[in-house]
Amino acid sequence: MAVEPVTLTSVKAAPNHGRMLRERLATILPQLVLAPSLFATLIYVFVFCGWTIWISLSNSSLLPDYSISGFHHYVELWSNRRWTIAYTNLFLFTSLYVIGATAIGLLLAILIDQRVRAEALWRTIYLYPLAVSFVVTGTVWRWLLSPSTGVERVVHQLGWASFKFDWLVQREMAIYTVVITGIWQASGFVMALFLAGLRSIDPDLVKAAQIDGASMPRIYRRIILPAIGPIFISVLVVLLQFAIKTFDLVIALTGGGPGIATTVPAIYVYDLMFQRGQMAEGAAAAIMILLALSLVLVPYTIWKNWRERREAARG
Amino acid sequence: MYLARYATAAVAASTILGLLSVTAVYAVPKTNLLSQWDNGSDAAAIAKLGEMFTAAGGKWESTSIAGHTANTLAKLRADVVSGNLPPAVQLKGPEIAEWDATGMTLSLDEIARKENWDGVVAPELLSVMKPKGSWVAVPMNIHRINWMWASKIVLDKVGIKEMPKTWAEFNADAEKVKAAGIIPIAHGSADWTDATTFEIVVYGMDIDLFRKAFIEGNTDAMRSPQMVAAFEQYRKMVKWMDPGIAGRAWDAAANMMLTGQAAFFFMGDWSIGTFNAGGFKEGVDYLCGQAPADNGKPGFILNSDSVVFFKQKDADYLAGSKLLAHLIMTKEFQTIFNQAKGSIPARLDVDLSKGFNPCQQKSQQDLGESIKAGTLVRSFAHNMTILQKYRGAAMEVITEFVNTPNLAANDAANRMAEAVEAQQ
Amino acid sequence: MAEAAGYDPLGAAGTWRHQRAKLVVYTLLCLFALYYVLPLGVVILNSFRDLPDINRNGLIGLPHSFSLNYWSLAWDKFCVGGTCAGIEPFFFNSVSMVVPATIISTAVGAVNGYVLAKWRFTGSEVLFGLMTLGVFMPGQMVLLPWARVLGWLGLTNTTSGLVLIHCVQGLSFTTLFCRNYYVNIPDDLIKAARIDGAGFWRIFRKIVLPLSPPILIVTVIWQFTNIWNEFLFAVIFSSGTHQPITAALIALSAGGTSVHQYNVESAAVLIAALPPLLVYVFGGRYFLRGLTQGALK
Amino acid sequence: MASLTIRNLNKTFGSVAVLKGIDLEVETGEFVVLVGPSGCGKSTLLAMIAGLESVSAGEIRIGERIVNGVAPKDRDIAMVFQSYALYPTMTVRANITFGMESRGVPKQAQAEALARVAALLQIQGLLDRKPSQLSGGQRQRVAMGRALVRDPALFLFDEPLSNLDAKLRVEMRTEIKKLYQRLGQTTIYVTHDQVEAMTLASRIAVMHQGRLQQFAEPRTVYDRPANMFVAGFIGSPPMNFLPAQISASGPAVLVLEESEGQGTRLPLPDDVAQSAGDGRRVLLGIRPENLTRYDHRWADEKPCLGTIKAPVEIVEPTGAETMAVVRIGSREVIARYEPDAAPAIGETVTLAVDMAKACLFDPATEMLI
Repeated sequence: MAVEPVTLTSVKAAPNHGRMLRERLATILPQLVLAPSLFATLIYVFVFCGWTIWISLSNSSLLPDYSISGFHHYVELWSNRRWTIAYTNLFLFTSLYVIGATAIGLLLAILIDQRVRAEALWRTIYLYPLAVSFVVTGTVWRWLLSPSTGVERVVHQLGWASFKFDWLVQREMAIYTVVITGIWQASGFVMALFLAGLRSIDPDLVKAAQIDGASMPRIYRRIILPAIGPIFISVLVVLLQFAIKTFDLVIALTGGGPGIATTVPAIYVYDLMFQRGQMAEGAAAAIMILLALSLVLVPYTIWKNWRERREAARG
Repeated sequence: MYLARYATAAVAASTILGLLSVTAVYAVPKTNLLSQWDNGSDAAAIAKLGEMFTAAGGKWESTSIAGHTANTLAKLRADVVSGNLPPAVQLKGPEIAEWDATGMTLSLDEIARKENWDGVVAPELLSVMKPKGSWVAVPMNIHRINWMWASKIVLDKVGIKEMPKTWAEFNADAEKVKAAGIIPIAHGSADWTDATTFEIVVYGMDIDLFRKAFIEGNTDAMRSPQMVAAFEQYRKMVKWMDPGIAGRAWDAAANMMLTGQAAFFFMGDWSIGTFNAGGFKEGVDYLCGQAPADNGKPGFILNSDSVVFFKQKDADYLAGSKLLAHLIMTKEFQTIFNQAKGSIPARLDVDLSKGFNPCQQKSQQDLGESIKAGTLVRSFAHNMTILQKYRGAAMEVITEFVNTPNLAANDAANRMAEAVEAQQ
Repeated sequence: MAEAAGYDPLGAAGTWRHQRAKLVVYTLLCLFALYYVLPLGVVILNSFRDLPDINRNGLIGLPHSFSLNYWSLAWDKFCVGGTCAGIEPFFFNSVSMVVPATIISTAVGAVNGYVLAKWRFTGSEVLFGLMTLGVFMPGQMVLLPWARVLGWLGLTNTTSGLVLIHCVQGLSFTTLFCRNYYVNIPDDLIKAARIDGAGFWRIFRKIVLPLSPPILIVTVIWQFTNIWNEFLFAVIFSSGTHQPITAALIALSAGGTSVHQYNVESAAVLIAALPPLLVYVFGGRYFLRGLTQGALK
Repeated sequence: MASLTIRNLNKTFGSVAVLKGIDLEVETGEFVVLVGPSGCGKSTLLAMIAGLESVSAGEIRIGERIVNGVAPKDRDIAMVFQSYALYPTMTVRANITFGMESRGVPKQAQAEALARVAALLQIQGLLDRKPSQLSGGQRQRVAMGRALVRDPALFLFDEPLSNLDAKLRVEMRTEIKKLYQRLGQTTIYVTHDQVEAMTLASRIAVMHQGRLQQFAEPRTVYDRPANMFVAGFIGSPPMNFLPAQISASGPAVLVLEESEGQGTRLPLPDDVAQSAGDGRRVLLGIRPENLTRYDHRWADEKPCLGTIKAPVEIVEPTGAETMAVVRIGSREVIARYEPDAAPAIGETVTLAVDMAKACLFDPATEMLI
């Protein structure tokens, strides 16, 4: 009887040590697994941003140069006409693009939601632009929109000689061709998001409204659209970040022209940093893009937090 | 037994050592040429260089980056920042001096002395290729910018016997063409094409203005009355273009001239490659002539493509750089490359009588005369003169002028001066 | 049938109104389809027309000539990007970059999403928020920092370098997608498995992964098409014979100082766009399903 | 099989205290039901026993072993979830054997255990189906099977019947009772349904606001609830409460404060009156079944019977019995009638109050006197 406890402890002690370590490891395993991605992403986001801020304050021209020289590149940036055009374009393009893509995407989603035949075909047609590079589609759209090769020429050949569709070459109108093409590319994706939302609505809700005698447009306006409210927010955020990052579309479609009428900030950054050897000013412009982004992101984050807290409060 | 074994081992060892030392002495020349010649005939010309390199026993690789020159320069910067200097890069004009100033470029003086480059290369190029007196770049060709191409069909139809020599003559001829219901000038608008045509105008109207404004970057010259006059002439010309210029590729514009939809076309000699590829013939389908010049002298706006070599740690790449520099300067390559591209060799001692287009032969001849007349200049639009940031700012104003009908010549001149000053 | 469970918004209306409404719906669908299909149609037609036809009749028009030849020329003979081997080598370069990058970023994103949704710890929500910030980084800005990092890692101008970049840049998206999907898996399943003696990895493999196909398909489609079509990094961080397809695509679409062979170029463009197109055509259904089940919330 | 000992257990989420000083001793082979309204902390307590929630303070022992820091899989427990938590991508067979597979039990032993459980729960025919192909009751059986297939120290049930319809719930309740009687395993069972608690438990632990209110046999909890909360929570319809005052002058009586006229007087057992004290204000707690139609014959059988007159406001027949809501003062009180003797609405009835079964509570502390 007296011997037994001794053997028990001695037998147990050895594996206990290894076991404790293993259990410790098991409890922090999730954090360990997350750590490498976290490390990589944080470097990607914060170190790279920090680097750009540093460069924007330096005297870098041809190559990075790390001696700080102050904020004068920001001053120069804002005194540059092309930059103000680019920034104005950004806001004009972004608002039209977001509104247009949302409206068309929603309309398509509602149309497809009417139990149409060959639904998969329609969906594929509307979704495919997202799959093809802008390098390609931008070029093709240039052919289509240019008056000498595109729609205008075809209509002329058909005999309507006074037909005009030359937005691409009109300084004031060219930005709208960028909008048209941008909407063409993104609205299918928006449609998919909305369709996903429409499909997740409780059919009883619509039946109840129909029994209440509401017309279909009214049901959409008062019941269905409010029910997919959160999807609108997702769509907005996705579209906004697309819009602000717009680069290859403009390069392929207008090259920033006619003149400099359709320059956007991303092109400006690229030109200054890489073509013209004005790295610091280019970096300053990149920081301004980030600022524009945060105009979107900060309110979104606040809203999201507020919503999550509200939901948590409701239990 | 022991001895024999030992002997065999010794022989084997010495053989291996011998092999090693052989490879060490005779490095396999390697290179990787970074360029923007990525497509069609350009790519074919570079592929030819690759064949020559391989035939000379080297290992050839090339990286071609399209579109925006910015892509090539971005790639160069990325490589430099990552610490991997590319062995050979297509760079031109002031960029050569800029990158030379970083101290990363490889001096080619030894091979230049051996092959007497100073004696054979066009003198105007020397200061570009030797920014600090030492050869760091190898010129591949000389492009002529101030060409005016004309549609034979249209000129015959309208009754223009001779290519116009001055801007006044040109304006008169253009009016005739317009009266006949044909587009006087074929054009595709982009910043570089708009600037190309404009520099031709400025050069043809006032060569001193060209030197002051576009070579020295003097902003007083940019807002001078002469510049305003040049913008006014340009405005006339823009009105003679069709409304579809924006977004049109330059080769599509060339096609308008070749097929008789338009009369004149201002573009550098690389158009010859396009003409040849389409099977169009000089004297039958199109005519070439020096763009109008009011001083009546032969003139030449020069552009040159060149390759800059960067310092390398790997002996194989050093050997490759020397081999490549040598090959580019051979008459053989200069001939093949320029026949494909429409330009003329950077060496003045190449015979163009065989295999070259008549316009190219004329180009070589005009180059000589222009040097004699003291009218040879480097191209501003093609980045052979002022720094990219000044050039870019000025080009923005020019392309904006073309695309903004109500932008007055006076305002454009002032705006250009201000844009350049803002970058100083 | 799935449809039976849904509602029929038009069903309640009278027959005549019903017919008229259907007509309106299909007319609108067709009009929009035209807007969407037009660019693709133009390129497809051009890839079969000969050059004189295109030059004479314009870039937009029905073919007056027909040949399949340009497709084969584009595949392995056309001169592009400094070689005359067509776009075939570029195509396979892209495949060798896109496939590992897609698989790795999806796999890591799935594990991250699993941790962030099912093994929450103090501060994990904040970390998740920070990770999603990566979605918004403009490419032009991070170009040189990436060059520096690749230089340090010795991955300059290698396919591995591009794979690394696309993985890190894609992580934010994949983590976001997977986390939002996994949040909807009941916690009880995880608890039950823990009581059943399964650990972190076993739960992931046996419980979570078998539930994941919808979201993994969304993630794979998203990553595949984005990486395949990405051109800035593809062009800047590759070299020589390692250049991916987008490098060739730009060469085709950009003006340059050489002659356009629109037919061969159209064929090349179509070949280049084929993989992501196929992914969308065949994965579209699952894409929608994955979205419905909570990829974006 | 093992016992479960919980000492001074606390749980806080941030600044919110969810469990406050829980003490519980469950003996080997006992069936303990944790019952309470939602949010009372019973599920948290169960999760802590399972190891799915960490312990903020206090200790949990399974058998002799303190398991505070032990991972769920090493606690030797089995659990049935409210949602069943069947692995949706696995067959029933795989669901049941998953735990054994995770622990590396040999295939042969797995098959034997599976066969035993399948026979026990009569789910042999379902083994190759997926959970989505099962009915609610079948899912419930599989969930039980997954727990029963092992021989754990402790069974944990987290509201296992709440997702079933009423009829099935009663059936499964009986099944669980049978199983327990057959296996005799130590079981902790969480529910908010007091009927389940009464029918299944060998002891009931009533919880409210993070505290243990009473831990005793079902009969005790029902007859002698420790406080007004327990009294109101256990039993349906709930116990009635009427304010009253003890009068010990003469035979002990309880004077209702809010009855018609000058206070109804109800007889009180002397010992109760003495222990409570003369003149003390109390709350009288009386269950509906002890408040019913007055019958003269009872006067002899029930020594401590009082009567109250009250008007009937609502009559609710339930089949086996009829509930009458009568008004006493400002309060609505529920009385129980035989269906054939049910009163009519508006009628003033005389109710018999069985004071032997009455409970008295302190109005301030709400504790049983």
